[in-house]
Amino acid sequence: MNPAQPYLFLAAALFIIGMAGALARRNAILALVGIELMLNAANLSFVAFWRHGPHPDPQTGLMFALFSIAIAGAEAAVGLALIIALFRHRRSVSLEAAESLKG
Amino acid sequence: MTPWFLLFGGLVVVGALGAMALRNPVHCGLSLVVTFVGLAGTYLDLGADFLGLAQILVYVGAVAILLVFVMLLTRTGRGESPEVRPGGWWWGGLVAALVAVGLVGALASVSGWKPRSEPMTFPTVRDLGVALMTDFVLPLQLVGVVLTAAMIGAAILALPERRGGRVGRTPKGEEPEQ
Amino acid sequence: MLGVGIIKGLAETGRNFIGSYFDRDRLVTVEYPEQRVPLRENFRQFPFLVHDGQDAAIGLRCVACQICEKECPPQCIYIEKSKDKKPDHLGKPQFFPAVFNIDISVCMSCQICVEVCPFDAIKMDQDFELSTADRFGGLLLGKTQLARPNTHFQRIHPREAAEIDTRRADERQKAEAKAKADAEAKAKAAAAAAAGTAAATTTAAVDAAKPVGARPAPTTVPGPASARALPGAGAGTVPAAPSEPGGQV
Amino acid sequence: MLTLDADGKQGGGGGVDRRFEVLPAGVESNGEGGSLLEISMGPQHPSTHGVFRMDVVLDGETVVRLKPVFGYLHRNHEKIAENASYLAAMPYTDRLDYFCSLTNNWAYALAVEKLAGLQVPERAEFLRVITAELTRLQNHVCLAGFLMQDMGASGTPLMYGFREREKILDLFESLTGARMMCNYMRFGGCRTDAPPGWLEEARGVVDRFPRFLDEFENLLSGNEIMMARTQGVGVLTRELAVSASVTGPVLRACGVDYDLRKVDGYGIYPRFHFRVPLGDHGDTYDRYMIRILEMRESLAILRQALDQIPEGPVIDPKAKLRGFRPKPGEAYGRIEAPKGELGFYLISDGTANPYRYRVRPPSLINLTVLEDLCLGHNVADTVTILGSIDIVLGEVDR
Amino acid sequence: MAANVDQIFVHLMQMMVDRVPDAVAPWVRAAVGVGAVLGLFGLLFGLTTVCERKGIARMQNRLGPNRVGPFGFLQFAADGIKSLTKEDVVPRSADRVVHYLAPLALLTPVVLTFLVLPFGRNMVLMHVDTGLLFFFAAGASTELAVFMAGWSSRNKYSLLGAMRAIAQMISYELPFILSTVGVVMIAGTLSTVGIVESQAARPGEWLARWNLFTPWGLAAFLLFLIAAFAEANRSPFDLPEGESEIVAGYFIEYSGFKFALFFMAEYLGMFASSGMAVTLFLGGWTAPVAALDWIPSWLWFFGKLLALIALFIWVRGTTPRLRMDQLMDFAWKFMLPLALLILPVVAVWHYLGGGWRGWLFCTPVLAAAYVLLGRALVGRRRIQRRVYRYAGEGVAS
Repeated sequence: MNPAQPYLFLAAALFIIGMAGALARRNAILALVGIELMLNAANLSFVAFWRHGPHPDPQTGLMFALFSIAIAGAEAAVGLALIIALFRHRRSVSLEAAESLKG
Repeated sequence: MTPWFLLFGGLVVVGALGAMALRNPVHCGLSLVVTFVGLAGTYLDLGADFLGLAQILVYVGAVAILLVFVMLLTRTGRGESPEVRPGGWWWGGLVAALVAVGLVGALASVSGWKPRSEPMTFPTVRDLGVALMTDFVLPLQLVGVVLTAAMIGAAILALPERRGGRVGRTPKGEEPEQ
Repeated sequence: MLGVGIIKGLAETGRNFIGSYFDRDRLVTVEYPEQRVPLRENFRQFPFLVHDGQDAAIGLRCVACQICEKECPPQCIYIEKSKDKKPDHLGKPQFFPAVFNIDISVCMSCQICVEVCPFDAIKMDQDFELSTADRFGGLLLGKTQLARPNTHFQRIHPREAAEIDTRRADERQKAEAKAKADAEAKAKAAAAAAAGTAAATTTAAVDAAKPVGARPAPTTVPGPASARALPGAGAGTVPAAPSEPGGQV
Repeated sequence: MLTLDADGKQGGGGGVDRRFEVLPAGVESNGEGGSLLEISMGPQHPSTHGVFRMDVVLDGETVVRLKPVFGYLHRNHEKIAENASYLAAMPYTDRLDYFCSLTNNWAYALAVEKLAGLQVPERAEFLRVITAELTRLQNHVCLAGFLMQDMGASGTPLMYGFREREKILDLFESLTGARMMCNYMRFGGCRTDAPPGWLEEARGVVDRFPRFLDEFENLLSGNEIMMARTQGVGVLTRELAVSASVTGPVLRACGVDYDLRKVDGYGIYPRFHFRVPLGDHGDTYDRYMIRILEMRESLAILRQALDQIPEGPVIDPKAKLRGFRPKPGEAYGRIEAPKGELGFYLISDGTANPYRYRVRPPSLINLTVLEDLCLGHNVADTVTILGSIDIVLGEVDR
Repeated sequence: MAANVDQIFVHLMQMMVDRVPDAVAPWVRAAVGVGAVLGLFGLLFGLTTVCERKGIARMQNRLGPNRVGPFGFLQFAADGIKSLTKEDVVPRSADRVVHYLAPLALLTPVVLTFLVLPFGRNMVLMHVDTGLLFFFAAGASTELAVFMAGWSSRNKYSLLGAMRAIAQMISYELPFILSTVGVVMIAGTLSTVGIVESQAARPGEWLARWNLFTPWGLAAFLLFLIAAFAEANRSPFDLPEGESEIVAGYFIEYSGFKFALFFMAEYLGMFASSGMAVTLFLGGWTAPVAALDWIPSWLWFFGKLLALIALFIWVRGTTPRLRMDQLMDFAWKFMLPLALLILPVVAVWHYLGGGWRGWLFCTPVLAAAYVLLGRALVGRRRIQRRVYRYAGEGVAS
């Protein structure tokens, strides 16, 4: 049972919950929440490996997590903007309403 | 397996379950914030304090508010559309179970974990700064570009067409027919 | 330049902040129950009935002419005339109000009743701390609650009271002088009559049967004959106002 | 209750270009799916001056419809005055515009004197001018204070204004007996003469007032936030002002040169030299500044009046107090009250009661343009615009 | 002697910690420290409410509360008891859980920000090298609590107030954070203790090296302060509680003690940001002139803190309120560009060595930016005092 495993199990649990939610939810925003959870799960595993991982070079894991937080912020902004645009055209946010390509 | 990990890990799991299972979307958003705080605590526990605080600043400070604002703007939470796809949980649960089996199996069977050669040196903020400016200067600039592009894109998408630019309008500039 | 106006404003409030500790002109507020701002002499609150002497029943100046009742804009004065009369400060018998109510809750202390009263009977008080628990009975002031001695009037409106007192004292002096003149004329007539009795005892008899003068001359001596024993009013021959301490001309 | 319906008044607006067309009543959405927000401000609203309600319909933050609703303070003033004697109506005029009781008295006394042809002695005319200008000072000081209060200046300018107003009210109290309900003027002059030392005290107040005005302007007129919130807000065009018969500082802020003290020259105003400030933009900032400049002019008048006041009787000896029966006829006396042209129209049929007693309320008439000023602005501005028009509900509802 | 007066609280803490077994020592040290800070700032909150009411009263030439206690200084106790005993009304349609959590969610981050403030020489509760980032992370989560309060009371006005408050706090957070980046660049560290030490007077020099004494420091200090006003919803920016417009802000539906909690959170937020302003720009616990070093360090910190609080009160008594759109324009069109401009100016200041050459370059650039941005903000409708004409005369007097 190496030192990083509990954190990896936590990341796995988080990932699974996020994915289950993203798949099950009809509301676009909550799907986005699920995706956020999955992203954070990945982040957690990076930091776990950076802390307990064998590799001597100190920063790569940390740096990657840092950049992924920034990118996740941008992704959330664009995703929500898409949802607003979708709402304006379809008057609802459920994912079923978004299947037609017209308009 | 420090006691802090148990506390923050618990927060994360409870928050994530809440974010996915609660009925009222705004409650989901708030329990998402609990997850973020739990994660930040885990990062601090792992010694990456700059990352933990950045996580709070970015996620709790901005993304969560954005999420909740959009929920209000799009009038969710009034319970018109059923929140869960019919039979959704069954589908989601099945796929999640498969992935879970794969992940846990991989994690449990890992072996041959070489302990660290030299003791762990926690980088100070200055070291992170130096690393950012020397080894990671290219990713830094790219993230800058991506963030600007995302900001402009989000603004154009979100602005209502009436005051917006040419986006989404017929060539003569009238309202697109619904 | 942006912000210069705000800085000037800050300087202004700063000056006022410091000034309020020294400059009496700036800090106008006083801590009311402990310190009180001296009332201005003309300040008027609710009316009150003035009476000379100590006993309101006798000294009340009001003659129930009901002018103020008619002229009062919100009609908040109610007067009932008395049946009998009492002599006023000139000794002339006048009616007096049996009932004189002012509904303080209606009265807006507009002071028109004081202007139109020909007898200086009603004046404006300066008492404004009048909170009562009872809205109906408590604010309907009767004659006894309204009556206040002239000294009170002199204390709250010194200048106005002084004018009125001099005027009344002159009237009383004129009345006294006239009364003395009547008395002497009557005495001379009586002496002449006595001198003439020898000549015409019969005509004198006829004179004596007619009552002396239309009005009973003011008894210079507090004889029991007058309608009601008036210890205070009009008894003294001295022209000074009867028996009030101070308050003279 | 008198409600000026938006449609009823729409025609009267004349050819005035409005940035936002007034939505006909009943339209519920602004065409883009965003529903209109209907809020009712008042009658117990912290910023409406007294019991006054505004039904404001908002599209987002901007006002698209505003219906003033008033009448909460209607006391049947005119019918009461028609059933009472001429003198009994005088104390009620104090309650019309309860900030400026002396100018109300003067307007009523002027009307009755025109009706009955009474002469007013010199000293009484001077006392009337002095008290009227003092009233104008304390009214404008109150207005500036309330306007800043509406903009959120947490009461500082209001308290400075009240501090100066206290001194003026003390003058009224020692002259007339009451601070606000003076009931001082009679037909043919004034009720009492100035007590000894009153004129010196008045001179003292007048001499110290400019220092306060400079402080007030220092604090506010240059303040960027205040300028940003009032310049260009609630612009009243000359045509609309004239056609809606707006009078007083609100009219002069649009640049129309109409001041009754110069136009009618009633009382002894022609003897004094004073100027009439005019604004060019007709927005809230101009209305505020016009009143500040008018205060300085009033001070000039007061200084001249206090210098030239003669001795003599204060009331026309022939004037009868009771049983006053003017000969049948009609008269309209009007003066430049702090809020505008305050007029009294009396018809006498020879009896002790006026046959018809009508008040021209400047506040009510200035209020009719409120909706035109507020269109296109947001809620915060409607409050400021209402404050700048300076209405007092006692006069609006009578 | 001066040294141990300066370190008196450190010795006190040490005495208490020594008496406790080592295993528990860090917990006791933390508990005593947090207890002391909370007690102190709780008392300061009470006294500030009284000083604010008395200060503004005096500015308006009136007396202010003077009935409860000597000169009215027990007024806050009376207010506290009143708010405790008042009935706590929760609207029926409110979302009970979130409604209950909102004041707590607002108060905890604000109290967390006090952990990193250096109250005196080695008197800081949490000495960590990302102190400033911790301050901003805790500060950033207050918006969420404001939203929870506004949304959970299910009331149209409270939601409107909450939206306004959040929009304002977010748009002023950027200048709030960016104005401190200059200081971090010069001090070279994110830890607040490091920043304060970088501003102390060097052994040889007589004048301290406060950031305020530099042109960019002054500009950044003003930006930081104005943004702090906006973050705490105070004075010109107290729009959410714009009582003269739509009724009070997001805490309409709160009464009793929860309302007092909101009130306290606003004041503690004010203390925290003025404490951080003291740390970043006014040299924390350092004396301005080396000669005055004998005065204990914590006295310097609290003196400057009280001075800034007095400024908060002073501005509240003077300025009227900004309108919503003007408030936003001011943040995005004036504060943000100026904050972004300060960064290169600081870089050049650093490489010019910071002497008179630095002044020569930085001041004109900053002054020009200030004037140009001011004119751009005002835009074409010139906002300035007007000259008035009088009837009958063409020219104005």
